[in-house]
Amino acid sequence: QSPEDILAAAKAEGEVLVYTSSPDAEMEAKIAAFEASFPEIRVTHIRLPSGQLFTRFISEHDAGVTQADLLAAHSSALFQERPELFVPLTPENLPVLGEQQIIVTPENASYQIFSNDIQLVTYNTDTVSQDDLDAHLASWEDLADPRWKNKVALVDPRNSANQVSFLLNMERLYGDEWFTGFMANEPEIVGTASSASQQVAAGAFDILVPTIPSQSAAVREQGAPIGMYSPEGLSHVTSAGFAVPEGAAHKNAALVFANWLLSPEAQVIQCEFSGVPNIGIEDAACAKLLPEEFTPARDVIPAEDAERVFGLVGLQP
Amino acid sequence: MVIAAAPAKSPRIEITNLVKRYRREGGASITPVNDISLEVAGDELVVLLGPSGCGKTTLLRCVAGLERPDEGEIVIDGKVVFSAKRGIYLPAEQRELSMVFQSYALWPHMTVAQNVAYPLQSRRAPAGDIGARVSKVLAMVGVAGLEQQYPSQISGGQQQRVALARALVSGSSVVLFDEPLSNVDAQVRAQLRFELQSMQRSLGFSGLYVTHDQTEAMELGHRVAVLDAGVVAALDTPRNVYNRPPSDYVARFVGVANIWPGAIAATGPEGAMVEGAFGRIAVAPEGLANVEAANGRSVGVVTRPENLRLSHAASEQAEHSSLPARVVTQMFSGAHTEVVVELGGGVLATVWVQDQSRLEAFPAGAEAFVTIAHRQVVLVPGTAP
Amino acid sequence: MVIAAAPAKSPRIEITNLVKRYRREGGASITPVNDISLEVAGDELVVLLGPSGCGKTTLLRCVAGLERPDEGEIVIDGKVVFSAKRGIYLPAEQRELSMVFQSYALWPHMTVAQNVAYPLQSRRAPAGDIGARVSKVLAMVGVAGLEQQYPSQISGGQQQRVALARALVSGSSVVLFDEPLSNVDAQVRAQLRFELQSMQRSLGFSGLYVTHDQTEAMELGHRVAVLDAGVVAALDTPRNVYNRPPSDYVARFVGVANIWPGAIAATGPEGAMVEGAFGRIAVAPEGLANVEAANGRSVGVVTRPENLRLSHAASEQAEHSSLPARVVTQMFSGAHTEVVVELGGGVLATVWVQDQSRLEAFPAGAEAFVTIAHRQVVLVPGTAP
Amino acid sequence: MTALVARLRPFTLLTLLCAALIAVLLFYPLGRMVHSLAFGGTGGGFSDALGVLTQPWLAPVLFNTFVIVGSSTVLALAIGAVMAWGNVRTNASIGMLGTLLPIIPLLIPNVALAIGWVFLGAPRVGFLNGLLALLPFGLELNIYSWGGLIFVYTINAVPYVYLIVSAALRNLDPALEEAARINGAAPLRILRTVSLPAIRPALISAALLVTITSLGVYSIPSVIATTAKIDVLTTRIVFLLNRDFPPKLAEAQALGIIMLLAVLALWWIEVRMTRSGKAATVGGRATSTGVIDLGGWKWPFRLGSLAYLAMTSIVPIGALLIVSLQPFWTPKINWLALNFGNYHQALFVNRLVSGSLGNSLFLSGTGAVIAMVIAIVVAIFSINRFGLLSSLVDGAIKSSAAIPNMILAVAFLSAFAGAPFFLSGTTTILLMAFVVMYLPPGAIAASATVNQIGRDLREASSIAGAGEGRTVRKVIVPLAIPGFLSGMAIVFVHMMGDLSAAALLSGPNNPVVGFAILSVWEAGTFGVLAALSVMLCIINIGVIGLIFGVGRLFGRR
Ligand SMILES: Nc1ncnc2c1ncn2[C@@H]1O[C@H](COP(=O)(O)OP(=O)(O)OP(=O)(O)O)[C@@H](O)[C@H]1O
Ligand SMILES: Nc1ncnc2c1ncn2[C@@H]1O[C@H](COP(=O)(O)OP(=O)(O)OP(=O)(O)O)[C@@H](O)[C@H]1O
Ligand SMILES: [Mg+2]
Ligand SMILES: [Mg+2]
Repeated sequence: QSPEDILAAAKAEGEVLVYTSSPDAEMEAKIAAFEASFPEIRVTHIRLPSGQLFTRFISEHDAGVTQADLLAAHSSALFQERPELFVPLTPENLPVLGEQQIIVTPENASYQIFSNDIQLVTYNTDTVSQDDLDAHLASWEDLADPRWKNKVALVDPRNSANQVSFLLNMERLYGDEWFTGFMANEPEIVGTASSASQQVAAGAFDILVPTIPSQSAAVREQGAPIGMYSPEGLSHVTSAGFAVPEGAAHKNAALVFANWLLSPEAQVIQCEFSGVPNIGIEDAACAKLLPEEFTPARDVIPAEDAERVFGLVGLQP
Repeated sequence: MVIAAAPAKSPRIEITNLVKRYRREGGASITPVNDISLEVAGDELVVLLGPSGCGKTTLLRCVAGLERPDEGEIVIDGKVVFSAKRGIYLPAEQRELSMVFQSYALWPHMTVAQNVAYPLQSRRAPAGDIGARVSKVLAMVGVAGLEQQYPSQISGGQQQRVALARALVSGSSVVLFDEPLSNVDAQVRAQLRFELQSMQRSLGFSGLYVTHDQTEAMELGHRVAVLDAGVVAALDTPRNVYNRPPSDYVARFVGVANIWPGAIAATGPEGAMVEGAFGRIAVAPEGLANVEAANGRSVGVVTRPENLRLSHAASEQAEHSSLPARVVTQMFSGAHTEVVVELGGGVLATVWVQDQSRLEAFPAGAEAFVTIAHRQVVLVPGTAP
Repeated sequence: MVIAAAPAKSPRIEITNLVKRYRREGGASITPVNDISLEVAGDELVVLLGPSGCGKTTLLRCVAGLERPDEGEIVIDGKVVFSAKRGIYLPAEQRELSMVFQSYALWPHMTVAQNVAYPLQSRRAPAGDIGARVSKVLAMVGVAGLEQQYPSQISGGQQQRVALARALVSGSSVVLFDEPLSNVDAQVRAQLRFELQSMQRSLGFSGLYVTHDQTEAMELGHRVAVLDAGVVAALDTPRNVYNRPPSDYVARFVGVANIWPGAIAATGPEGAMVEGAFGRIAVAPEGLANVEAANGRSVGVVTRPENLRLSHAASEQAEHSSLPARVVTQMFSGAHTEVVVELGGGVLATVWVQDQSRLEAFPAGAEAFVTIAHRQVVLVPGTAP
Repeated sequence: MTALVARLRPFTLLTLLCAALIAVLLFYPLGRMVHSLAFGGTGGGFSDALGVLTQPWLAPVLFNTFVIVGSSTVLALAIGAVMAWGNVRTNASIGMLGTLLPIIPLLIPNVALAIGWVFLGAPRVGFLNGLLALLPFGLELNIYSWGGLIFVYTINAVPYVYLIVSAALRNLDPALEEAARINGAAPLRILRTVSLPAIRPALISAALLVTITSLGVYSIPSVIATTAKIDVLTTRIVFLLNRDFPPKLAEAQALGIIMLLAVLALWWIEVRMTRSGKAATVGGRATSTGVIDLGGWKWPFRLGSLAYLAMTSIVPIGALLIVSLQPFWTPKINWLALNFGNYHQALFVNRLVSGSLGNSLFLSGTGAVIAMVIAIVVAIFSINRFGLLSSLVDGAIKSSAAIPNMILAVAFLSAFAGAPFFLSGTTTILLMAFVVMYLPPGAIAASATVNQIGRDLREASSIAGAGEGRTVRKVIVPLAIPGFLSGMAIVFVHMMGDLSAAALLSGPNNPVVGFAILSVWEAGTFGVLAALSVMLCIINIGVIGLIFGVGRLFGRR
């Protein structure tokens, strides 16, 4: 099947249903651009948190239906655990793989990464000065600095593997002792990063870790006193990937849309909504690129590891 | 052309060996209907008399189909509506009878008129008729004008009459009355008794009628059933039950009775002579029907207070017995004055005196004679001393 | 040392010019208590008689403090508990009286014993006493043994007696009874009347007592108040109200009365002679108390059925009047048989015959004389013809 | 045979139909899920489920849940019952205000209620703390605490109690209270010894309702309990389902079964209580319609309940309103900067208008009606029959509340998404799930009122020749309408605020409001969430007002 065949078939199919965990606004912007280029293909989407997205997909799969033509999630756990459910992605069916330089590569061929995020510190620009940051948060290790006692919030790692991965990396870099110092700062545990960033804006705490820019994009846009800051020592990168289910009704259209998602046009839109592109690209909109050295977040984490770090931050597993 | 319905040959209601038990709080069990058999003929009204708690309401509820009896059989209009053996149990709404509830059971969310119209509507009477029939029956029970009131806005007696109207409006052939007039005044009660009788004559219905009012029982009942703890203690015409009670229980329960313990001293063709602490008393033969007339047999002597006469001298007439007595107290109660006297051996007797002018002659403490005709004395079996 | 309390000098209950209005559904207004004034002395029981819906319950509720009257004043034990003018309104819980509700109002979630113990508990009787007092009063009303039952598990009459027990247990000095015995049988009723009287003698309480039972009214009431649509139509001792009713309304309401329209034909020191369609009847002077004894004045002639005698010949005695009559019907009602006769001009009269043996002589259609002594005739004001 | 046919009266048929519906909607999906867990796929579902019991976190989680749900239930019962009594049975009533105000917390989506209280009571930055800081005592509220959590659970629960208890009190024969007054009981004693005990079954129903809703609440603990480091069952279940792939369904279900046991125990008590006949019913001897005069207590009582109502409805709504007008949440209110930006955002950017509002109203309206019809039919059926069938159906529709909604949604997907139904993403599957998930509160409310109708009133109707259907239409429903409407209101509001069913079941073309809430909560701002909540609250008030308004037409007694 040549790319032309796929495109022709896609136009015949005429539509794609995407299960995505991206914010609505971002998704709508992408769809608008895509439909402008491919007026024959209509894209609809359902937005869900990654966990529920997978649950929904897998339950439907078990019931014998495949609604989604494309999954686009901020976790690759499903793709890693059940690669057999997805169409292997190759330069043949996804030409962009051959055309562009893919920065973060997937664990297997069942999916591709289309967006990355570097985990940062969210801070309140009213109560934390640049000097504070320089003096007390030069490196991630400084989260244990007494400057942040009662001022730091940690996103509940029990909600997502990305957070666990972050803590595991902190453990790897700084050892158990670092946690003793960090816990002495009595970090507040907060439910979700996006709600906690607003509490940062309100002044409930000074800094919040680990966060990615999209989680506070909306409040920052409203002019809230919030900044993002990247300490030294760990570039922990979380990724979003897509995959095309084997049984998808509009497989070709899905492939066309997936292919487009990795195109420079789509990646620029991606940048506008925060997120770091996964192809080599030079564009004013995409000022932020991945550093030379970074640590990809793990989406599949053994239970023992997870339980160990929960214990380190004083949580029941 | 109207063809007159053939008169019902079988009884309207046939109750056979009915038993109903309840479980009391605490585990004990109680049998308010204990093997009762009773037949009610077409257009007959049987009055149920009995002390409070003896099972009258329970019996009615069994007949109505509101309670599932434990044993026995009930046949209404030839149709078996309940049979323990054959496992038949027809629910209340299919038995086509009416009932006046002791608790009224008026629907609080319906006006008086709506309450009364309900049975007609659910039995699908032509809609045009309903209004007129409701007004008619409400007028009959004397609450015309209250049509638009809700039950909480009318008095207790008015509510009770609405409940009665609701039971009568549909003209069922079987009507169960559970103390339907207990909360209305004597005058209205008399009036309603009259209406019930004339309704029965014109429409015809059979029924069981529970009441605690003697007059009601005597006047309305074609027959009276006296219940004693779930068992029928007497079942006969009012007159027979009153005049010839089979037991002291029945005598005491129907009307007011003096019952003196004694023993038969002599028997003969003109009756018997009974002796007791109170003295000697002659009994006519018809008074012996319910006892074994053998000498020495202990009996209860039943006299009615309205048949006793107070006098200063003993009666000379042969059929009269005169017993010496002392007046204990007088109690005015309208139509008569109740005089309680003490006979020999401390036996008390109640005498009703109608002529108030004679009362002055018998103040408390006065000596007197109590006189009774031998035809007005009835014997009931006595308990062993 | 115990100092005997001084006997209450003022009346226990003083009701002055009380008015209570209700608004009917539809907008009409009704005045069930219309300017009533009434005093109840210490340890006096006043019986309220009146047709259903005349305002008895409403009056009781006003006294109890459950209803706020529109006008007037109520004083209990010298304390003003309600005064429209002075804006005083003491709520029920502060009036320290007891009441038997017409609807019983037993608490469904409490056992019989708990229901009866409640007044003691809320009046803080010593806990040790409560059990004994509850048992005692339950035994008195004849429902001992039902202590642990819930109200839904006992019969209607039993419930009513529990309600009575609850009102009596705390020994309040004022007790309001709203048809407390309507659902119990005659025998128990007589028994309870007796208990009430002896309780009143030993403990002493004043009260208002609503009943539809003549005997109850006559025996229990120190005085009887007959209500007519919110107004007191008569207030006197039972004997006076019965013997000398001030109006035909009262005569008709207390006991059974024959009331014949007539006009005074002649008056003299021995009384008066009244003429009407029924014939001529002599009235003794005491029968004239409630009418203006002037010739030609139209009056109602009141006679009681128990005072009329049926005979085949007219009486010869001077004080007797004999009226020719024809028997219409006989109705057996226990202690007496009711004979309805037609006098002259189609006027009906009810005669009670006690001696059943005499009834055969007066079958329906028979000609007879109705005889009455002039002392047993009372005149009431007649309506203009 | 004829006997059997005779017994299958129309109403019984209707009930069997409802039972069948429940069986299809509840037992079929759950059965399938359990089956596939145990035998399908990875297998070993049962041993996984058992594994939960040995987890070290289980005991503390159960303890926390017990303490929070238990104490908030007790508090809510006390507050709700006393307020209902004051408003329905005494002269301290505050009229319409008293009917609507207490249920306001019910009308605010749970997320928003929790966040509203974070706005108010967060340490340092809560609005109330800002006010308290002006006082000299150095008081500070901390919503992230046991007290705060129980407080929010309580005010969330009070409306349920209020609705059920006030419906029951409206039917209470005033003579019972009058008898207590005559016997010298002061108002509070009447409340304690007569009014409340006489409606004990309604109180138990309210407790059951509150317990199952509180057990199932996720938004409140997820907003408050995480920071307070208090784990409860629902947050734990969400961890199990969402953190890893594959979701730990078996374990989550095991927790669900623990909840189920608690609910079944309460349900059993409810059934026993209501059948004993030891509680007040609407009787056939009508008495007065009087209310209790509280005398000197009238004004203190009024002020107290007004204060409570202000505290629990006006204050949090005020906080939501302020935040909805702020560009972003800040305790320093800049009155000049307030604007409607968030409303614009909520309405036009977050798809609230693009059909989801209409969809939600339609689904919740239809769903509430269907659920209430089933609830009412089952409730009426089980007052007359004490058979196994009625118990089974009654128990099933009430205890299904114990199954976490997420799990139910998954079960629905596996049962109905594919062959032979192919309902995936349709409005039908969503409606079915709504009915099953939110039927229990309706069922509890329905049986609470139906049980209050005196037996003699039903019997009188049968005697009058009315079949079961007629008795239901003419006697039971008119008398029970206040309770039915309360149940309907509760069900409707639940459906409007649903987050879990929608997430898994709705398709791209039938979004519901829950979607909007979810996505704003996930990635939006508090301001938009507040705006959304304020609007939802207004819509809910409108609908509830309508429901009660219609009820008033029928409710004439
Ligand atoms: N809440 C109310 N609203 C309107 N009218 C009422 C109300 N309560 C009673 N009434 C009317 O007031 C009148 C008097 O009622 P009340 O209950 O005092 O009568 P009663 O004398 O006790 O009668 P009964 O012997 O039947 O119990 C009746 O006509 C009744 O219809
Ligand atoms: N549901 C029940 N559970 C247990 N016992 C009951 C129940 N209903 C009635 N009883 C008992 O059964 C007996 C008969 O009751 P029933 O109501 O038939 O009496 P009744 O003859 O109608 O009395 P009354 O004249 O007082 O109305 C009573 O002793 C009562 O306590
Ligand atoms: Mg009875
Ligand atoms: Mg009355």
